[in-house]
Amino acid sequence: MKNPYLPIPVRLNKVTLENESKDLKTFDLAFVNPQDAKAFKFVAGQFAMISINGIGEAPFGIASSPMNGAVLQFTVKRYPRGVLTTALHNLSVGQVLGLRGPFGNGYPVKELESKNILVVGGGFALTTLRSLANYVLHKKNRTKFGKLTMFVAARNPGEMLYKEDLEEWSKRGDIEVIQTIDNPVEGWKGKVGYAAPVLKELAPCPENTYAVVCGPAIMIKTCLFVLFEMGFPSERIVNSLEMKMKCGIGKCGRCNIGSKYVCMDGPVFTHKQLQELSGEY
Amino acid sequence: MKTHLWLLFLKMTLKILLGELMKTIKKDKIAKLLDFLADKYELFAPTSKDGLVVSFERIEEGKQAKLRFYNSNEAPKKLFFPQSETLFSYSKGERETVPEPKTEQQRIIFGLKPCDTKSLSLLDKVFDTTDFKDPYYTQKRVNTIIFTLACNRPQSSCFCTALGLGPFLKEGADVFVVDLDDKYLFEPITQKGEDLLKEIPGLEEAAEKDISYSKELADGTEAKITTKIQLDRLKEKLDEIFDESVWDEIHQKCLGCGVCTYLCPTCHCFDIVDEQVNDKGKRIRIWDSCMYPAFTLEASGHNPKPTGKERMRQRIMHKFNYFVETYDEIACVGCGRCLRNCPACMDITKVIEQINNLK
Amino acid sequence: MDKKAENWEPKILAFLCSWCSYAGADLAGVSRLQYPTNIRIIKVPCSGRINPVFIVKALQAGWDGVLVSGCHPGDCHYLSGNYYARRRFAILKRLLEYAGIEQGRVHFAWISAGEGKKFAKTVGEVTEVIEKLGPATRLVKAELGNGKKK
Amino acid sequence: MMDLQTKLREEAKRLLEEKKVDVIIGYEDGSMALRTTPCFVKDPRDVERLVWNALCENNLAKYLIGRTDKAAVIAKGCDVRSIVVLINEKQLEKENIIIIGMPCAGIIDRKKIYAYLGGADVKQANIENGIINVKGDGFEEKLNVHDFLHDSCLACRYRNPVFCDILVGEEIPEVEPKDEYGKIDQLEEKSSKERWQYFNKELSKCVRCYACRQACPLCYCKTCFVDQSFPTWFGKSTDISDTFSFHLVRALHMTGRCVDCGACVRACPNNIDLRMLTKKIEKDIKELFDSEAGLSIGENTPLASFSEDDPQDFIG
Repeated sequence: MKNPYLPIPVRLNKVTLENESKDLKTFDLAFVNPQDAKAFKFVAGQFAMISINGIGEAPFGIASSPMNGAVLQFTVKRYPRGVLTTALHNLSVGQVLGLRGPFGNGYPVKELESKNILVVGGGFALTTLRSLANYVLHKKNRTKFGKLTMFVAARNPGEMLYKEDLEEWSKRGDIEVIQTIDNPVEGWKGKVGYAAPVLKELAPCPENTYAVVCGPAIMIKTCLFVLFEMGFPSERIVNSLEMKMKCGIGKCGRCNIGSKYVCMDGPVFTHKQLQELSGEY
Repeated sequence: MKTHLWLLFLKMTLKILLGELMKTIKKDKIAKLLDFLADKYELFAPTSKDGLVVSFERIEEGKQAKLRFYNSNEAPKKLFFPQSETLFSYSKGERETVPEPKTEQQRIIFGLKPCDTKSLSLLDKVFDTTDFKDPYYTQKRVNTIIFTLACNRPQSSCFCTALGLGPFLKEGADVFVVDLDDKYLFEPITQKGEDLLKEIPGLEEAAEKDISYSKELADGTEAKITTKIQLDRLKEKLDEIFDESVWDEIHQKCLGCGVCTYLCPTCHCFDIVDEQVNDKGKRIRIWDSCMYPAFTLEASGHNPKPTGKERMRQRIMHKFNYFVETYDEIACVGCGRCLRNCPACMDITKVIEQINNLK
Repeated sequence: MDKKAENWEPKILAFLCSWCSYAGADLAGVSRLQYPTNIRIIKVPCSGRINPVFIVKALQAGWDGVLVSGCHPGDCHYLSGNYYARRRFAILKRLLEYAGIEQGRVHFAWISAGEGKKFAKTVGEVTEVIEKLGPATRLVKAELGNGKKK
Repeated sequence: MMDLQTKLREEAKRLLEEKKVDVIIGYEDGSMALRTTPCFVKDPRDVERLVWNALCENNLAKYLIGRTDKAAVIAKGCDVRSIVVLINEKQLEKENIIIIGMPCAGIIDRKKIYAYLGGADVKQANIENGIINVKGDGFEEKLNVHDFLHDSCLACRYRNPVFCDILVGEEIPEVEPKDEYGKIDQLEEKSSKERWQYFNKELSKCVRCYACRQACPLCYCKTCFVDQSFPTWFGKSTDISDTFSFHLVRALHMTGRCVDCGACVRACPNNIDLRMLTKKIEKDIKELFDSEAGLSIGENTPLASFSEDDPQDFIG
């Protein structure tokens, strides 16, 4: 019987500081055992439980592309009261961590095929969105999907995640990247303004398009208004949620919203599904 | 509910089929029977240190068992889902030592009440799933034979019948035992139970009158449980009133302790924590309670269930709505432990009544 | 006592106030006074900083003894920190002993910055008492795997 | 007591009708025999729900903490003392509450009745003139209430509220408790090892449900030390050392504040006698610092005050 509580060992290969506030780091994890790497198949939008012995375990969305199985990336925000996030940020390269997963449903990539995708991401919620974008952009997949638009908002350029990716994407012809920051900064080439008004100005066309929205609560709320105004139906707006979890496999009982467990039925929900659930998240 | 009818049918068929397999033993010989079982199996039975508080514990000798009892204070779920359980241990350094949960010796639990027996089939739905089987729980389930003791001493706080269950419910039992005043009646329910009964020496064939007396007792006991709960539209009602202010009233007197959830035979929420002493550590799972603020508190400080209101609602909804939605059964067996032990005398049946009475 | 007893050396945790007792320990050092090496020091701003939970935690973590030391009454850098601490310790000491922690596991002393000798002497005495008591077992969180299970 | 109950209802009705308060926090009959349950009466027509008898065991001061409305609370002598501590610790504004004080001759410990009856299920209970009539399947007994009081009530010196806005009925004579610290004195006589074993046995019954803490009106910390995760002071499992440490530190946090209302003991589902810890500290506080908690508004808490000549013979 496979024991779902046992973590598999992964080695910390690289740590990248992502932002100027220094509370966001991306961790590159490589499987210690090659057979684990082979067995670990995931869909963009899924998450895994990362643990450090003696400290504990917590769920994080996978930020790397499913097409690149050798390395898993996680971008983690350190919270002053977060025991594990703090410990993670203090790790040095070479240390071995535990990993369980992948868990959750992931983005509905099959459903997204042949559709246009509008990705709306804010702050550090870009993690699984980046996984999705890189999945779609992969040469084996790109033709399956329609137009891909990345709309990324951050407080200031220093808080913009995955700068390398954004730059690379900008150079490509098969993805449109729009970046916005809250206030003007010298040398900034992107848009200026909060996410919602800039999105409105952009006026994305809802036809044959899915909107995938992740970000701070207030940003999601305001952007949803805009999307509704544009005519996006709620079943074609996709959100990914975060919740405190312990088991990740629908048993420990704490990540439920109504009768749905975020760890099993989520973390990805359409806005329509969310409207039918209680607001307890 | 469909499953209930189906089970009823199954029960009836079994009864007819197994009628002649029923056995009895005189009361003065029961200790000997337990001795026999304790010899071959890890035997658990109701015991009491002070003569009042009953608890299911491992016994070595039959005379330690206290078979005339209301019910144990703590639910026997702890025998399958202990309050603290090691998931794996490790030593410092890179590689973990991760022992698989060990296969234990075959166990017998003797004297489980029908409500608690039923609770195990509810816990099975959570832990014994096809996608992620919980090895720690299921291992213990597979290794355990259950002798359910019909309940002919319901308490005033019991309400199993209100949930469509009953003091003589056989669901989940391997052997069903009835106290017939001067003897015990044994009815095998599963093949495991039947095989085991064949092993036990000193059992006599049950007489027709034993079986009819047992039925008489069943009817008499059921009639003693008078609490009623309106279940017809409860799930829908709970959906409708999720945002109503009634929850402000319901949770008012709740103190926010974990008595109800820790003593509940169906509550199964847990936490996973690491504990380390020097260079040796283990990851353990421990009971947790939705009544605690930290249950859903996130590292960022955000808490989706920030006050007692949301937490109380979660507990009621989980039992009478969410669980029904997911598994088509109510996650309550009417054992009454939460009523009896709540420091504020919160009565879950009254809460349901209050909800049902809402317009 | 268990098999460890042969080579056992007591481990003693000392909480020293930074203004007096820590300076006292320093003086003992620079004066090259001899005292047992069983002691590990945590410097705290004031004896008033010591939360009883620190001491309970130290015992639970397996320290064989705890020494708490601060400025003499009247000498507190913060004027009254040690007076408050004194009341707290009076209750704590009585409660611990009442609850079955052996007398002599937890010690208190006033040691000033000039009392290097007293520091060395106190450490010597404390170590001796705890050596006589043997390794701590009560309240100690058992080695994993030996812990009591419910 | 019936008489007091009628008076109580009248007072409650008046307070609500005159809109002096938004809510009356009191007791009503519980759904089981031998139980009352806290109730919150907002409508003057509902005051008939309120009861007052020797089963009113909860310390309702707990429900005052964090309220934003104006509340009147029904409080026994011990409950009032805990309210006084809460006021002194700035957890309550005296102006926002009305204390309806009840002289109290003691509360029934239902577990003592269960024990007396050999664990029988009590289906009905009535109290009249100090006699409780209990009925169940095949038995009926008349018991003297005084023989079944809580241990904390037997040790009570403040049967009348030390302070209240409304006193219901007349003060009753105070009684000098017999052998107030009897069990503690006995335990102190024993050897260190025996004491250790006693507490080990007692505390190993703990399931960490925190009912003791939640029922205690003076456990109001936003985050209890045992729930802190950064650092984690003590483990959360039922390891006896963790459980023991939790109870030790909780008792220490009660130093000079505990009013011995017994709420913790009543809340415990496993009958752990937590007063063996808190009462011991209360005894030491009285002996060392001549202090008792919750007797007057503005009083000093012993651990938040000091005297230059406090005893220090234990310090080297």
